Amino acid sequence: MNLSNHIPILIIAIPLLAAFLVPLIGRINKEATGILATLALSVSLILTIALAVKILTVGPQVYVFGATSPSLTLPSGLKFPVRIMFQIDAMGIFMGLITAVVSFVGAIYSLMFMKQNSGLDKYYSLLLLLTVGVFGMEFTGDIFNFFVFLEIASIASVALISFRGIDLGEPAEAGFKYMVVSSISALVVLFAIGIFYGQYDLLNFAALASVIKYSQLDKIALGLLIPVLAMKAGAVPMHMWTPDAYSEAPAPITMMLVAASQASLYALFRVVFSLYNISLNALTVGWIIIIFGLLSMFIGVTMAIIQKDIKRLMAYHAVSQTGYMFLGVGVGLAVLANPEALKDYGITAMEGGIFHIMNHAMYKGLLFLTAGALFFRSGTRDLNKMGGLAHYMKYTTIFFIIGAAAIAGLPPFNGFASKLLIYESVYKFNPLLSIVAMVVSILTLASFVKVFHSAFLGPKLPQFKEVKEVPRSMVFAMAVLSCIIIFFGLFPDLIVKNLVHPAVMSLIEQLQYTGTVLGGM
Amino acid sequence: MKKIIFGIAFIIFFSFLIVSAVNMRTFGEPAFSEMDDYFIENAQRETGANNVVTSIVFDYRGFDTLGEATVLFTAVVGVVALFRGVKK
Amino acid sequence: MIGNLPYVAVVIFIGLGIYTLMFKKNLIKIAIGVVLIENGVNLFLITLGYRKGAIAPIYTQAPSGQAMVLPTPQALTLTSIVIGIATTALILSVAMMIYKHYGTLDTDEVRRLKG
Amino acid sequence: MKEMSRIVKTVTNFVYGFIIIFGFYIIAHGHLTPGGGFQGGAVVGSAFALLLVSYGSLNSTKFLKKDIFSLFESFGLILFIVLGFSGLGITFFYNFLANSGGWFGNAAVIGVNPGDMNTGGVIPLMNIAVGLEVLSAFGVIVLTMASGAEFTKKKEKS
Repeated sequence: MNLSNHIPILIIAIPLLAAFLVPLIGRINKEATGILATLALSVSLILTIALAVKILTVGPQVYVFGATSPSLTLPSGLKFPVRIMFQIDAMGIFMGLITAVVSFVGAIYSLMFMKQNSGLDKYYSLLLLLTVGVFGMEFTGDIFNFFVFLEIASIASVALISFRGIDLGEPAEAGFKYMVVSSISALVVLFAIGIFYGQYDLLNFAALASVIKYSQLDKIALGLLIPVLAMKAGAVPMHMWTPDAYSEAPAPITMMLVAASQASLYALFRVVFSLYNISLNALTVGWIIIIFGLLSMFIGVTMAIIQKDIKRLMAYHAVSQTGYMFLGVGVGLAVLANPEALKDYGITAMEGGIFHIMNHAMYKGLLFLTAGALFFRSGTRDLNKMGGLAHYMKYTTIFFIIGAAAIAGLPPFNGFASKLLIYESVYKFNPLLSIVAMVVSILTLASFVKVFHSAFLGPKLPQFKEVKEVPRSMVFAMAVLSCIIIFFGLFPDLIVKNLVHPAVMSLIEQLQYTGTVLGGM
Repeated sequence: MKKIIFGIAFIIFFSFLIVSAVNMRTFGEPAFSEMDDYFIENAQRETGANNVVTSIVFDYRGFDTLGEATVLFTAVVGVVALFRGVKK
Repeated sequence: MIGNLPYVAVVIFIGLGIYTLMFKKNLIKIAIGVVLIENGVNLFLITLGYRKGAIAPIYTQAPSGQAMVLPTPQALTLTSIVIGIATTALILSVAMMIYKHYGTLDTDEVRRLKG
Repeated sequence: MKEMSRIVKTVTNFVYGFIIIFGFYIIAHGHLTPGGGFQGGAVVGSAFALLLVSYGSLNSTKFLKKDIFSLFESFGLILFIVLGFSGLGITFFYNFLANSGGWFGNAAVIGVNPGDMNTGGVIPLMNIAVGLEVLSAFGVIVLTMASGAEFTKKKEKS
């Protein structure tokens, strides 16, 4: 038994087994559940890094469940796969790395942050299940399996969003909204799966991609998939759930929710690039995605400026930053059918968009964690009631400055690296888009200066006399993310060349994707 | 205002569905069925179970079933977590 | 068109569900809307698997030599039904929680979160 | 929930055993006849729901214990995933018992046959694991929501 062939499934199966064990352990010792969850997630982080090294050196990996060998995609001379498989290429593992880091940091942060709450065993079980769901969405090569993992992720996130619903009404309300939104999107995805199945009798992404004809029904399936996946990713005008869910969930869960909505974004890109690729009308669909991006960027940031609740403000910024990813990748899609323009600026735009996914997960996670730290010590999320907290919480202040500088796109932090790629390349496509992106960036900076001023600066307030720095494990969690942000900001070329560029190429080259499963490169 | 937007969205969505229903292949005559024919012919030999649906659920697509059991488990944990303050 | 009547029925099912979601104000009615869509989609999947005059894909004491309906949609529908049960259980629990805190199920009154 | 009239309780007493046995029959014969773990588990779960409705949520907690259900649920799930893991010598979820001649390892007669219980490899075992999980999951959901409804009502009065 060679375990290195089984890494893809172990990444998912170990947290899953831990999630099943946590309620049993919780009967004996409540404290042990958090440690078990952290251990399981750290194992899966190590395995993900190992798999990333393998994929980036050897090439895409497949893992077929229940076959006689993990890489046997086509049994006995068939032209199509019959079993479920994981198909992980550079893009999939790129998203997987984000999920692994974010979930590990979230678990460490939760150890102290959630200590006062009841029902900890359920909390950690749900956290592990959410991680499993997001991993599954990113790794799977089977369209129905994707639906199943989408449901795991959304049900776990609903339960986590309304986790504090036992004492308060708002978390339950946000949970209900998110549940309705995610059930609709999951069911519409299932309807689209039915359309594909009815036409081609296939359920595998790669096999579907090789036969898809862009008939009328395929157009309808695309027209159903793009809006619902964009809705799950939190794009304007379907963003109504985002601020509620992000602001009412506990801070580590908000960070995981960002990763979960990025998994939907990944699925959208996967559908557009790997499933349809050149067969669709790239210019039209590209512009649709660009318009989603523009609306998200602009409306997100303008709504953010008027907020008084710190987590709601950051949630609107999350919507706004999602717009950058849509913009970058949309420009890449719009010129997909035009090889010269693609080579000239399309690939760079996509690199910017994809790189921004990872950067966004890191700095937005850090910002939500600092907001959680403020809430943990001061007991309020209202910016008007805060003030002078920099006197008491030095580390949190430093981490907040790092996060805010990164989101506003100031050098030398990672937000600058990806935003610069987007500005440069989008300018060649359409100067107006680039100018809007820059204006949004300036507004973001203004908004965060306001937050910094009202929460951290000012005289010492008497009601915060008891406030002190957050516990060490929370500082450690935030420090990990800060280090990643600074590292990415200092060496962006290294990351772009080794991680982002292969991911972009694996999206663009459809033949490579289908060839991994069907052979015959 | 909100009702008008919702109405437009509803009409667009519903027309999508109607068009897809009309364009779908005729009921009862699957155009392609290679994958399912493979299951019908080989399921008994490969898994030994007489019930082809069960052999798909637990063997060919067994991982889906694990996911499905996980969804149910998630829902149970979620419901219990929501009502966790309630003494029986 | 007449051959596609089952699909049209499915679409009307889903359309009713979407209508309920969009224009009804009661949380329980919204939950019913979700269940309606879910049942419509399940019906759609199972409709796709039908083959005229065929029997269920089970070999135990089956009449010999008959064609069998496609088994995959049945497996998918089974999965999707169980997922639907999980969704419904959670959505109703959250609605109960909202009722506990606000004392109402009307969406217009349950709106602390806005802006 | 209040308990219902004596007629309902008498009929429930008479019927629930049959429902549970029928559910277990469906689980055990999942690889031969229509049904399987999920369907059988749902049937058994409906028997619990019947008991709950007819005896009321306060009385029925005397014989339906949430703790035992959740224990069984974890047990069923762990059995299921361990069955998946034990195929790991070849692949995850590999049906390592099918056609091996051992437990449930008889090769099926190809084509129409009367059915042999001892076939299917890990499928019957997985049916049992999933059946256990589903029936206890139903029990937990129904009991928790019933007690939650009680709680909601009390809150409203005060």
